[in-house]
Amino acid sequence: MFYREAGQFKASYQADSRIFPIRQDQIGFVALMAFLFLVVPFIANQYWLQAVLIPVLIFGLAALGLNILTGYAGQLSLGSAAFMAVGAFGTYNFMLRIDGMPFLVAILLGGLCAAAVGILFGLPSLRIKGFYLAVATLAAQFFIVWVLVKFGWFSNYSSSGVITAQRVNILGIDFRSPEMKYLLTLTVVTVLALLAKNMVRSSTGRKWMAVRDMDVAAEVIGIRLMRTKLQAFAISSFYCGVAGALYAYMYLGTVEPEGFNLDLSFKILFMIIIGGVGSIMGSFIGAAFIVLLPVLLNVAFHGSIGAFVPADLASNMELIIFGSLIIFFLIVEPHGLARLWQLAKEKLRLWPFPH
Amino acid sequence: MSDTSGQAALDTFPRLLMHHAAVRPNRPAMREKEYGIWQTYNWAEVAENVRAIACGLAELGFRRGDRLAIIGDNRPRLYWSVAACQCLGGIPVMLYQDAVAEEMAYVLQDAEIKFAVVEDQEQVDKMLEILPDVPFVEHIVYDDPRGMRHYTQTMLKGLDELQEMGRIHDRNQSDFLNAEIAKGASDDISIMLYTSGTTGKPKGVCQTHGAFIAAAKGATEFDKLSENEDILSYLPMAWVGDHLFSFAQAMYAGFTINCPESGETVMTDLREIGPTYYFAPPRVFENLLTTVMIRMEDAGAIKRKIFSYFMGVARRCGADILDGKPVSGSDRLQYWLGNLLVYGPLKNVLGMSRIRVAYTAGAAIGPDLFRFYRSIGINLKQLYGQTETCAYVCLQPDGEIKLDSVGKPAPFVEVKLADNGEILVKGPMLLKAYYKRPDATAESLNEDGYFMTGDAGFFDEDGHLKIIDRAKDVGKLNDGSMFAPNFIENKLKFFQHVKEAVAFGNERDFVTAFINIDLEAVGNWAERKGLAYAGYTDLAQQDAVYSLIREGIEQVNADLANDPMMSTSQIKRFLILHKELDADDGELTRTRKVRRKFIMERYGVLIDALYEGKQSQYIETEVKYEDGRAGKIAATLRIEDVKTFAPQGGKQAA
Amino acid sequence: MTFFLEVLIGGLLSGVLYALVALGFVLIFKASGVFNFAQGAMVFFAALTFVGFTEVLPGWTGLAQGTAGNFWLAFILALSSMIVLGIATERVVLRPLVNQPPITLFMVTIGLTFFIEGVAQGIWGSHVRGLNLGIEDVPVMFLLDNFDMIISQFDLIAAGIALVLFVTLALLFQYTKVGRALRAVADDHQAALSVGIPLKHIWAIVWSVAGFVALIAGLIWGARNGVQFALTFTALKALPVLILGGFTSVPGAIIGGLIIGASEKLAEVYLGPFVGGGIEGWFPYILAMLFLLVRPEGLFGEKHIDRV
Amino acid sequence: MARQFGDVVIDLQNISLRFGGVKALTDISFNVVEHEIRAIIGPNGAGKSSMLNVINGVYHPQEGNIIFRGQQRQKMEPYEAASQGIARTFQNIALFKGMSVLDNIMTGRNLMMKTSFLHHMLYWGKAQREEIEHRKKVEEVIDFLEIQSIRKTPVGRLPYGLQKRVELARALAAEPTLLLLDEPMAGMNVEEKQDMCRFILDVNDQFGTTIVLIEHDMGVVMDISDRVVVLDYGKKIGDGTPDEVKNDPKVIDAYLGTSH
Repeated sequence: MFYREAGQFKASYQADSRIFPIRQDQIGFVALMAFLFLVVPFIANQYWLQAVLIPVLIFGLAALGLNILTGYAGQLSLGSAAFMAVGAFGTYNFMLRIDGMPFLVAILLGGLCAAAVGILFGLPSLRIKGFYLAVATLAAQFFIVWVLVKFGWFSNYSSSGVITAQRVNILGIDFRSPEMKYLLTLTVVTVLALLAKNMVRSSTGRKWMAVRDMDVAAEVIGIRLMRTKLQAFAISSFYCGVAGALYAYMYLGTVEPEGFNLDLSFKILFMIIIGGVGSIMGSFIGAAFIVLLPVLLNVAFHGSIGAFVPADLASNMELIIFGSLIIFFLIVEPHGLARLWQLAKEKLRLWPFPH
Repeated sequence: MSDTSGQAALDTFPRLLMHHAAVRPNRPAMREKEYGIWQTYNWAEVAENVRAIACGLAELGFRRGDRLAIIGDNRPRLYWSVAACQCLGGIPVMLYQDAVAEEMAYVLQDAEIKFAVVEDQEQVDKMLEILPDVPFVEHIVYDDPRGMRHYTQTMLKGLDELQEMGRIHDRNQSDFLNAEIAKGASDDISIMLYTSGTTGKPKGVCQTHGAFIAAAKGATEFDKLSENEDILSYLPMAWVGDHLFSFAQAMYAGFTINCPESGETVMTDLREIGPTYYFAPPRVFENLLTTVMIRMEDAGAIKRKIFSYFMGVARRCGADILDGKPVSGSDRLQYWLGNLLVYGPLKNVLGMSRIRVAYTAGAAIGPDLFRFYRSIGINLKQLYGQTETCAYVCLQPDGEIKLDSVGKPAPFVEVKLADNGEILVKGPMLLKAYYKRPDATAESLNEDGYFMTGDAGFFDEDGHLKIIDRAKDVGKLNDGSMFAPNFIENKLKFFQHVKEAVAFGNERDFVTAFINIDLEAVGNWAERKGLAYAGYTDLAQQDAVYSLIREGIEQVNADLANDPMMSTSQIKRFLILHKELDADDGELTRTRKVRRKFIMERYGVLIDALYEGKQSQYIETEVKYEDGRAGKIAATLRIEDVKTFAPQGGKQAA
Repeated sequence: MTFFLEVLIGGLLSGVLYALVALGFVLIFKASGVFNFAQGAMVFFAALTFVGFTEVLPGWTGLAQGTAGNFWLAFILALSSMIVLGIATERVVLRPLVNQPPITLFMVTIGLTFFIEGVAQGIWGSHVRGLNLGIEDVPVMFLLDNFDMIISQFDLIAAGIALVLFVTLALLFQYTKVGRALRAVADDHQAALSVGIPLKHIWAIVWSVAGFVALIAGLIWGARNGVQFALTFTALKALPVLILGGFTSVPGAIIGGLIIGASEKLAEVYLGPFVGGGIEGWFPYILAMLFLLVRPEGLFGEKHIDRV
Repeated sequence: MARQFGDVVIDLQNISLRFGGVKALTDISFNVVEHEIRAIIGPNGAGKSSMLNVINGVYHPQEGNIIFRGQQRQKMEPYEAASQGIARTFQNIALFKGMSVLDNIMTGRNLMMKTSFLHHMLYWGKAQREEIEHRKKVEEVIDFLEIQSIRKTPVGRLPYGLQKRVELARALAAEPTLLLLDEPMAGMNVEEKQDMCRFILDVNDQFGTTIVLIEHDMGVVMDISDRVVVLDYGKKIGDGTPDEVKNDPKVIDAYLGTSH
């Protein structure tokens, strides 16, 4: 309805392969970014920043990581949380053990550690597919958490592996206040999301999707399955790793390996199912959904509805609703909220026509 | 750009081209959707390419005064060839790309063509097929080399190769082309367009640079066109309308023409480009509206309500708002809302958001259709003209739009009416001559130098010209009252289920008609009603369809009864034809005008049946299929009577 | 040596229980191609429902907790609940997803896991409960006296129950009409359909049987470790078993279970001390993964050829 | 029309292929020469697709030699075959369902794209230049196969005939020297078949591509192929020009015997 595309013709391939080919979308995106960077820090309170916006961004990044692997390259993983743990502990150790380590370099290195571990646990993908692979990734989930708990070196010998994030200081600016943490998180996440978008719209992304959609055909046109899958594992794990580092440094402050458990992996998987498998924007929509849903439920059940629902049921409502939503989305809209958004957009572009 | 002509007057197209290349070299002159994007050529590039083609043609032996046949879809390189030919003082002869071989042969022979630039293999094949009949043809240049690898004929040459030759030639003798351009004069013939000829063989209309430049200048100033306009060039290049809008006006005003990717993608391409200036015959607008309505029928109830509500608002005040007439505040608000919710998006989906001026011509446009476009804020206007007048006689001025007139005489044009009502025009845009037909030329121009359009019409009280019919078609019923078949047929055609109609009545007691139903519209209607049918012939003879058409004709009759001059022309009997009238069968011209005489001969038995009071008539007709095969369609056609109305004497015609 | 045997036998016995859970997976996978991650949640649901009924029944019927009447009534009610759950799952969740890629079906069962957990705890509460089947978890005196081996009587009996269950199911599948139909379906869905086997009917039966197996597993595991949320994780124990044994093979599940059970315990005892213990969480997975690299189709799985 | 054939491109010598105990191909030998259109025909289950799979490395025959461009070929994976200029289409369309037509065809050029994912991450600059350069080539293929109007359509939404054409486009985008077509006209109507025939001949003619094709429609095979191999139950029962094969009693037998 608000799209006025007539006259937006493309006279070059650059223009034709833009991230947002429609001018209205470009404007919308720039406006959103301006709002997130310039307005939000001034209007959002502590609670919103720390309990909603920062975790949404961080989980969104982790979900993006998983989406690269699952949504684009078609390899299901149930070990995303473990790769987050590698990123967090990796960053912690680089900060701890190397004097004057810049934080941004440390999270980069932490991410690279996660990528390396990702490649290792991605190796079975060469031989096995589908849920066999999913089960194999559980090995990573359990093994990595166990290693981090059992080997005190990783947590600088703290009890039960808890680490406390060091102070973050970049170019003399202290990132202690929620606003600053939010801005740093937002910057890192925006940059990484952009890089991911670039990858998926070029040859790298096409190879992933080719492997996802039909691996035999992919191989026949010259795509090397092993390389492509491992690359997806590495990049996906890198994203999860960075998300893990941000999770520790920008969100919680102190984390233990057990915090990166299977439940968290599932949560991230749910984000992409609800948000949209194979959609970068969907990762963030899904993260927002999963972060906000308990908040909303909390409000609802401590408010009016709470009086009519037994306490046991209320406290388990989150599980039931999550479960139902997953089932609902997989049956009704396997491509999640992102697809719904896309459909709505299509409708708006065609308005007033139905098709 | 080496413009050696200096300050010389911009009185030929080559000089205009070189002028644009010098003053706005980087402005886009042409775009073509090719390889997925709009390949853009600026004026400097266009000039360079035109030079190359011109020099290449010269190298082939093309000389001043030679004719160059140009056959193909709207492709930049064909437009360039037109310009290149003009540079050399040659005469481009435009041919319809869908012409069958023998039609082509006639024109090629008539114009004594030695050189031809054609689009692709298909056209080359056609040329080669008729080669024995056209001994003059020496060189055929093709634009698209696809599939041409194994053609060994030495007369064939790729346009790329020709341009390469031309570039070398231009480099070696850089003065040659400038000198040729300098030799050009305003009253040189700039183009030959063949009239489709409702009677007899087509005639080559020779127009001068001066004529088309005058027409372009007048139109440009009339509508304040600038170099920033975008136009979509998708109508046949051989049609005078395309030549005026896409070539002459673009060359004069310096705006951009845009060539669609292919016939199937015109609608998408239209939407992408979003032209600011648009020209189409009424049937294009009609098809668009039909699609709009059909698509809207699938919409949900709420959406349909919103749509019809705001379309109501638009009908009430849209045209007035466009014309700048006073409109109440509440209507204005509603229209604004409607624009947000319906008209804006609708125009956008149709690709018409950016249109400043749109014209239609070539046939009468239905008032509902016309009003629809104007009411949603598209400045659609009508113009009137012929090939012989560069399609430039009357234009509707902004703000003075009348549904049933074609506007006021355009700048530089003088219009007067002959005693028999025939429209006579004079001005710089008149043809120089019919090619090799001094007889015809003399016949069409009267002793005062007026061109006799052959159309009958009159001026209303505001000085707007109204067209009734072809002057020669206007006849008399046996009771002596006027019979204007076109007028009746147009009224029938405004009815969405009727595609074509042919009315008879000259020297008869009453009026009868042949009807062609619109297969798409009626088919849709039948589907909604749950009627099964097998193709056109079957659908056309169904009871329900007959009564549908009869209702329409009754409406027309009621309408005619209101007009004192026409009340005797009410249709008494009609039949629905068993086949669609088709240009391939010679029943229509290429511009889809009815060839009355031919039809009267071909379907004489049906006409007799109409007047003899028969209830049905058997007929067998030969047809030509798209692939060139011939076949026969036979059917027994039903003939039905229609209710007529008593004349309403009270209302006086203007 | 005795110690080794003791560990080995202990491992094998718990392996039988892993196999029991894995059996639930295999049944459903064979019949409908669904890798039912919710099998663990079904175990939890079954145990919790059973315990829940034993708690509320005395109030309704007057049969005291611990009496045989209460036990069997609760058992029947729990079994009925499992059947309802199974059929409902098949109807509501899986039928709309027929012909979807297996990975989607897998993910939907993860959602189902959460749903079942939520419902179970929502109805019966989240606190840990004991479950007494009347079998003491004490060493078998005979073995302790004569071989100096500590083998739990409970484990032994549980393994016995499991074995009886295996044998019963095997016999049922071999000799009943439904069993034959089931095997036909497992071989080729299309072919089964074309000879008139009512696929949906079969699926309902299989989900019910899987519910029954889950109930037995839930009772045994629940009696051993308490009825609590952690019962869900029995699924995680069963997964490596499946990878090892193959998703489609009942004997595979049993042998895989035994191998995993034994090797896990042995590794914990002999390898654990060197790396700080707690390795049974991941050891089966690593073992299964390494195995996969050698034989991607599992011990008893069928080799799959990609047709192009 | 004088067409020039060149050297032997691929020479298959005594190829035998088994799956477990099942013999798919038994002792089959034939060669393909440069620029020709070579058809493989035979009843269902004759081993035609297996033959293509052997040529581009999807299957590895247990016995026999493959001489590719004069060199004895070692066990080769499909991607290696692709890098040596072998492209193919599949009997059951094997397009990437989640991508647009354009992206599908772009994947056909993956071997020629040299930038790494690091370039792609940054996109602007080298990666974009490369992307555009290959887009141009792909657009030529799109133009060649006349599928401009569906460029941005997700392949899943296309009718069958167009999907086949897109698959051919993807194979052509790789600029193959040897093109394997597995029943390119299966399931098409007459008009689509004619189009496809024209495209196959055009490819062969314009780019000189050597084509090996499996096809059921005998009329088509006899019309467009230069030489034909006939397989039956995994064995070669005929080889020669269409006319020779048509009159070969063994071939006639096999075809009559299998009610074709």
